[in-house]
Amino acid sequence: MTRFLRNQGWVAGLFALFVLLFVLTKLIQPGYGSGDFGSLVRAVLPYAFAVAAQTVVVIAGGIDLSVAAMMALTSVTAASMMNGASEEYALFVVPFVLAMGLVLGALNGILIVVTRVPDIVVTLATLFVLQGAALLVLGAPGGAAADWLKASIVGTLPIPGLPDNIDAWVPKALVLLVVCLCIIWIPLRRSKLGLSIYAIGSSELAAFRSGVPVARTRIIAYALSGLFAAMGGLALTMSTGIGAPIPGPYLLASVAAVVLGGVALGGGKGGLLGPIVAVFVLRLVRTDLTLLAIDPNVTAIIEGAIMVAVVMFGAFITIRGRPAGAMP
Amino acid sequence: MTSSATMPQPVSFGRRVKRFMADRPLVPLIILLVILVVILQILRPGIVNERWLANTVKFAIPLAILAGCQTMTMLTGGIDLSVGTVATMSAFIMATQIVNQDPAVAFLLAMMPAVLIGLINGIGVGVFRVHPLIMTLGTSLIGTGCLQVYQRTVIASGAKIPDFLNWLGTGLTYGFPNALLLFVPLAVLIVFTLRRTGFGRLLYAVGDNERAARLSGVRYWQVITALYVISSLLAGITGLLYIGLIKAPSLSLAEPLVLPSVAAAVIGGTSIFGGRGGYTGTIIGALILTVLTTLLTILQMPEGARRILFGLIVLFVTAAYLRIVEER
Amino acid sequence: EGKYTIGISNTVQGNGWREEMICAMKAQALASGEVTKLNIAHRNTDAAGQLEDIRNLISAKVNAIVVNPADPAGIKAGLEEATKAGIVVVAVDQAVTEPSAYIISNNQEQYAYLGAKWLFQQMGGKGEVVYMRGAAGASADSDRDKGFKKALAEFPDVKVAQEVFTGWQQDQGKQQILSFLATGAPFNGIWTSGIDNVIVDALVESQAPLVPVVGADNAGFVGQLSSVKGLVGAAVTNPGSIGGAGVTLALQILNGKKPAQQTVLVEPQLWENATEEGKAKLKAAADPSLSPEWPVSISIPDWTTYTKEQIVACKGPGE
Amino acid sequence: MPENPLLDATGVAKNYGAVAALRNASLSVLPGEVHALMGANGAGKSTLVKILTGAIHADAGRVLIRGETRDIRSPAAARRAGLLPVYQEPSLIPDLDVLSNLRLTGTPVEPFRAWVRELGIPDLDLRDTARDIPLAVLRVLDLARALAVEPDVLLLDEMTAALPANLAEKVLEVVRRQGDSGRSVIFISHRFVEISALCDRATVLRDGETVGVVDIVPGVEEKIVELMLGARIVKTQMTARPAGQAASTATSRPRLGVRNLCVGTKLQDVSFDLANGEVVGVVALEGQGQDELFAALAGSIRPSGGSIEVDGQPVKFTHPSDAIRAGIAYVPGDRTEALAMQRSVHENIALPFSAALRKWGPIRVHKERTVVASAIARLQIDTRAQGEVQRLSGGNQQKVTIARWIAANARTILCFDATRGIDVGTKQEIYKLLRELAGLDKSVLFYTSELEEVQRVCDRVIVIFGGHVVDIFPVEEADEPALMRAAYGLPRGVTADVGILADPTSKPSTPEAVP
Ligand SMILES: Nc1ncnc2c1ncn2[C@@H]1O[C@H](COP(=O)(O)OP(=O)(O)OP(=O)(O)O)[C@@H](O)[C@H]1O
Ligand SMILES: Nc1ncnc2c1ncn2[C@@H]1O[C@H](COP(=O)(O)OP(=O)(O)OP(=O)(O)O)[C@@H](O)[C@H]1O
Ligand SMILES: [Mg+2]
Ligand SMILES: [Mg+2]
Repeated sequence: MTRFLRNQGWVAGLFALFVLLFVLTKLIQPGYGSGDFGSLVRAVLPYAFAVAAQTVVVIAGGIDLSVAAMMALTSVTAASMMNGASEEYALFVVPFVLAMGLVLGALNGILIVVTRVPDIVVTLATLFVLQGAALLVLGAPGGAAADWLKASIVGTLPIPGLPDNIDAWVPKALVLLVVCLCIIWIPLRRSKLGLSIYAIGSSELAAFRSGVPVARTRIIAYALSGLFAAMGGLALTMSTGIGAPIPGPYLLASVAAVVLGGVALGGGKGGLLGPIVAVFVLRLVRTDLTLLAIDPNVTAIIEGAIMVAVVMFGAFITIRGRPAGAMP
Repeated sequence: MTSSATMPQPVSFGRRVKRFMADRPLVPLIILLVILVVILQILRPGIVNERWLANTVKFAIPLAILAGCQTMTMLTGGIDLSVGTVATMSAFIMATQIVNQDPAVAFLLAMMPAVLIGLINGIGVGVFRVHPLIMTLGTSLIGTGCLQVYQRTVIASGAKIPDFLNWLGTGLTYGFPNALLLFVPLAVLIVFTLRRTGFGRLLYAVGDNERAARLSGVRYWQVITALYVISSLLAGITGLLYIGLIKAPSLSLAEPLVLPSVAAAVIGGTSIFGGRGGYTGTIIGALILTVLTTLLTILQMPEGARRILFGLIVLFVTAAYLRIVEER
Repeated sequence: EGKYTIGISNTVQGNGWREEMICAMKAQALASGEVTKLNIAHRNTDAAGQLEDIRNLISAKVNAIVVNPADPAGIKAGLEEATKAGIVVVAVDQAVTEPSAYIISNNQEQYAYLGAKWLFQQMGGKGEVVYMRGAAGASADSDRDKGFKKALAEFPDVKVAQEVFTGWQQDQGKQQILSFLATGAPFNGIWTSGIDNVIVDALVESQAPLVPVVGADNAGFVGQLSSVKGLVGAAVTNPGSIGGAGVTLALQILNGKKPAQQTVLVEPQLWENATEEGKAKLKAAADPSLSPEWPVSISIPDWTTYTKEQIVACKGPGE
Repeated sequence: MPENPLLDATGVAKNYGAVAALRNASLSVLPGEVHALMGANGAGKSTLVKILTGAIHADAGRVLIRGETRDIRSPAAARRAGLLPVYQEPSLIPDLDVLSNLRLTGTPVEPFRAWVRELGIPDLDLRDTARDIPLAVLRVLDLARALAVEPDVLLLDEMTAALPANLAEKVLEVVRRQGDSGRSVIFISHRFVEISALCDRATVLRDGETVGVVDIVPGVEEKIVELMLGARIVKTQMTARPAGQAASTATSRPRLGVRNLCVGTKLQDVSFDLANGEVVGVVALEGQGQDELFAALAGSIRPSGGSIEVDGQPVKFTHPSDAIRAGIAYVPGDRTEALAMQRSVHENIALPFSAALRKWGPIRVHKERTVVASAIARLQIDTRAQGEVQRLSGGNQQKVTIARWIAANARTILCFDATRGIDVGTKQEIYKLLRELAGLDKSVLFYTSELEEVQRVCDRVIVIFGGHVVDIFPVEEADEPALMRAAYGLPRGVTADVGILADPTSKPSTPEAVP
């Protein structure tokens, strides 16, 4: 029970931090409004999907270094397929790219299971392979995206019955993010498969002995990671309108947000909400740094310090919160 | 109890070879290395000459030392992503301070950030229990920021590579790179530390089962703090060696070595989860990666294809190595 | 006194050229006396990250944004929003596709063409060239590739012996050239995309023949062109101080002085050490006091007004 | 045999590299039978269970279930075939709560709840995370989970080893009822009392080979021991400790003094002394505060009140190393807590030598090797798989945890259920060892869940109930019924039926049940 509270407490704390930062942002820039919030969400989008991709495998006790490369590959694939094609063609491109992510992710999992090479090495290798493939698809940034796709993350979603001034705070990008994550995560979390993913992350041996098909579960976890990464790739193409073969800074960011979000890197613990809130926090910190016009060289120092401080603080309260006499 | 270990049936030659290699995991790694070199020689006849060997060794040494940092931290279940930044910092500070300072003073100044970052890493990981990945990532961000601020203050004074480092980094004696004079004792020291000192034993024990180590009287924070300081010092020394080799101080000098250093340690058989591995394998791992880079450079292929090949070979090498070493 | 806030967005950090660009922007903003505050977003990221930065700058309500685009097309949406918000947008170093933005740029295609052409002439119009590119997939690299290919087409007897991507990283460039040297394959010239001084070092260290080398105007390489005996080479200017020019252009537009065209190209120059005249130029340009990664052309006539002390101090208004 | 066996395995073999864990094992279980699987540590019992339940694959051998050949490739397949194991190590997923663990294995919740209650844990919260649940309870939950799906064959690997007497008793009752209701149980235990109280037949393994199948009749124990140990025959019945020795220690200054020790709400106002040359037993039911007592004495947790004195000097332990420096070593009950599983036996034993900062330098290899080797010899650790401790059998792992402190020559050893899962032969050795240590003027605090051990090794017994010391016995009075009563918090001298082991009429073939 206390553990349950503690876990949710972490997410709640993060959320409080986000609200605090938001108030701070308002103080720095009184004009910060719904439009700016929309910008924030659009900036969050690729990071959020990268983090979701990382979260699934981390919970399953692994790590996926190929997330950013996978995003690059899916992004260039989408962009080059849509280049010069009709608007309707994009209707086919989107599912195709998602399926591609799923399959390539599953391939990651299969390689890990079959070769028995540590996941960190396998995904490091696939990082290079996917990057290479991205370069073969597009040698330089380019391609295009269907207009309706680009439009689908711009502006707000008019919700009938909601007053306009509240509606303005519901950007389409946020709706898209929530829908995409929930559609996969909520059923997963409730299913036995979801439990199995947590189980293999917590203790592979115990999971195996409990009858969990460990190999299959691991492959599925990586496939889901690939799917989320493909969503991230699409989000990149949607926001920039192009595909870029060089991966952005999403790998380290995803790992950082996963840890900030309360997911143990050993596996088996945490959820998706924490990391997503963590992404919002990190992006908002960046906004504030820009708004404050802080010396750019100092921003790196600040970002690093914040990351370390938050995790240190988390560790600190966990040590304090540990009930006395929990040993041996 | 009684000796029942003897297997009655005669063991086939294949199994004997396998057993032999499993007992000496270095042998298959070396064989893999030789295979790569042979492939190189076939693709470009004549390339494997004295000069090439010297160059390969020269470039493998900095990688191998950084991979030593990873090996030691990985034994405790950690990782040190700040080595790139630390190496860059000491290199840059050395190159800029040598202009106006006594070499000894410049050296001390150059090693200062290494000690500091190592200490912060160690305290963060050992006392506050921040995950090493986040901790070292954070300090490396902070370090990069500091370096940029520092860079601005010294930009007018220019930079110079001390002759000694030049000699150490690029010089040859009887065809052997001078860097070996630094590396061989260092490698022996690391191997000795891991195998034959109390500290080395504690690294394994802490990484394997921290609670068991604690019950045996080991103070975790002491071990971890010492470890990260040592790791940072090694990284600092690598930076000095590397600047002697590259001769161009830049703000991202050693960053590209970070991921390969992790890869070298893992290819060399060190477990990322702690408790298992050693340094000799890592050295071969670093050589393998260096030869592989050369191999791919001289292949006339599109960059994309080259990266794909690199990834596949890394995966294959590790998988083959595991197959050979793994008994059962 | 100053009346404007200028936002700056840059997506490569820890690279001498970009550092100089930022310092030029700061120095020019200070020297102009018209800028109250610079708002600089400067980090390693991609086009999507730059969009984020641009939108943050819009939120910060700056008067103008000077941007070194991560990708010309990828940030179109952000630039459009900025213009709509009444912000003057100036792209430096590389072009952008947003029509409302002003561009003041080094001509990357010309940069490569100029150097490659000179190199091929030095090689006598035939032979093998080592082609050391930048980062695979970067737009500046693909622009330069166009220029290089254009020159190559003019010299049908020149062959590419080896084409590699240095990733604009010194250590990779050095390792690659050393690997190539070890193969013993013949070559008659080296074209680099700015990773130049380590290449000369490698040639000297391994006692390989000193073939003509083309690089950028980085302080280190410019110094080598004068100091390394027997080295024939050329530095093509690619001034990082273009950032200062971008600030000047932005201020001109804010003050109502719009340029005739949306795009202002700064044409690269070539300084070679094969002729006496070129040697003199090099000597004048050389500046050993600069960090070897910094381009020596720290100012652009007509566009920048700061002094060397100012750019080296790297202080913006209000610092 | 009239009936057809439910489960019939023959010629099972399994090699781990050069180690032959099983060479030629066979096992045949009849319907409705409780069948004991016996053997010394490392004989291959656990390995056989793992093979039968698909957790590992045999190199050779044939398994028939109800006369049909079945190739059981995974635990899930074993489940479908009606074989359910409770392994030697808990197999609940540590980070999931109990409910999720049930869902994962498709175990019906209500029967599970009923079994848990029946097994003596009335107040389990299904939302508790497995990691937070004490080892003994976890074992019971494992069993309840297996029972809830009504398996044909239940395989219990040292199920009772980690359980305190009250829980063990419940388990035995339940197991016996399983047999009565026509289901079979394969029961692994090193405790003869349990075997004779429960089982119909026993298969004995030695060095990976089935060396005999015997019916359990009174007096068969000698035969089983003979089969188990082969050449290594040990006299099982050891006389109770000579009385009177304990009294002599009271005069000297106590080695360890505990004064009004409190730990949170778990341990209250505990005071006792431990003299040099004395072995003091601690007896308690599960969760009465004994864990906290040992952890506090070992420096693992900080007491919230009271004081600890060593050689008359008050001490404050902030870390186990403080206790170790004061010569107090702690052997935890859970060996996964004490061992670096991927490291060698040697390194595990030598670990304390390097712990202190001043011992971080070069290791004196030769000296160390002699010390470690003698500790290994002393505890008769089976070193065939010594490269990694995790490959040792459970009992041998347990021995390593003790050997470490014998090698380090600790003056006081806190043994928390140290003989759990150790075969009879070695157990005798350990009793002897502890007495020898006492003879060398060292002192031992000895918590045990096996009450009969108390009289064999201890000089005095402390009984803890509800966090208080409720009684301190001299050894002569500490027979099992008396201890059991005290452990339940009953005053001395009152007779009450406290379960299967104390009830001589429950089964005629339990000569050891009542001493
Ligand atoms: N993974 C492994 N690798 C190598 N050897 C192993 C492995 N697992 C078990 N063994 C060896 O197989 C033998 C039998 O082990 P097993 O666990 O079956 O014994 P056991 O009869 O259950 O003993 P205990 O009573 O001590 O639990 C032991 O010698 C052990 O060291
Ligand atoms: N490296 C080693 N190899 C073998 N045995 C060792 C080693 N280190 C310690 N021992 C043994 O472990 C025991 C405890 O040693 P330790 O030095 O920890 O004792 P101590 O309490 O510090 O004693 P002292 O007060 O004499 O220093 C001794 O019997 C010693 O011989
Ligand atoms: Mg066993
Ligand atoms: Mg001593």
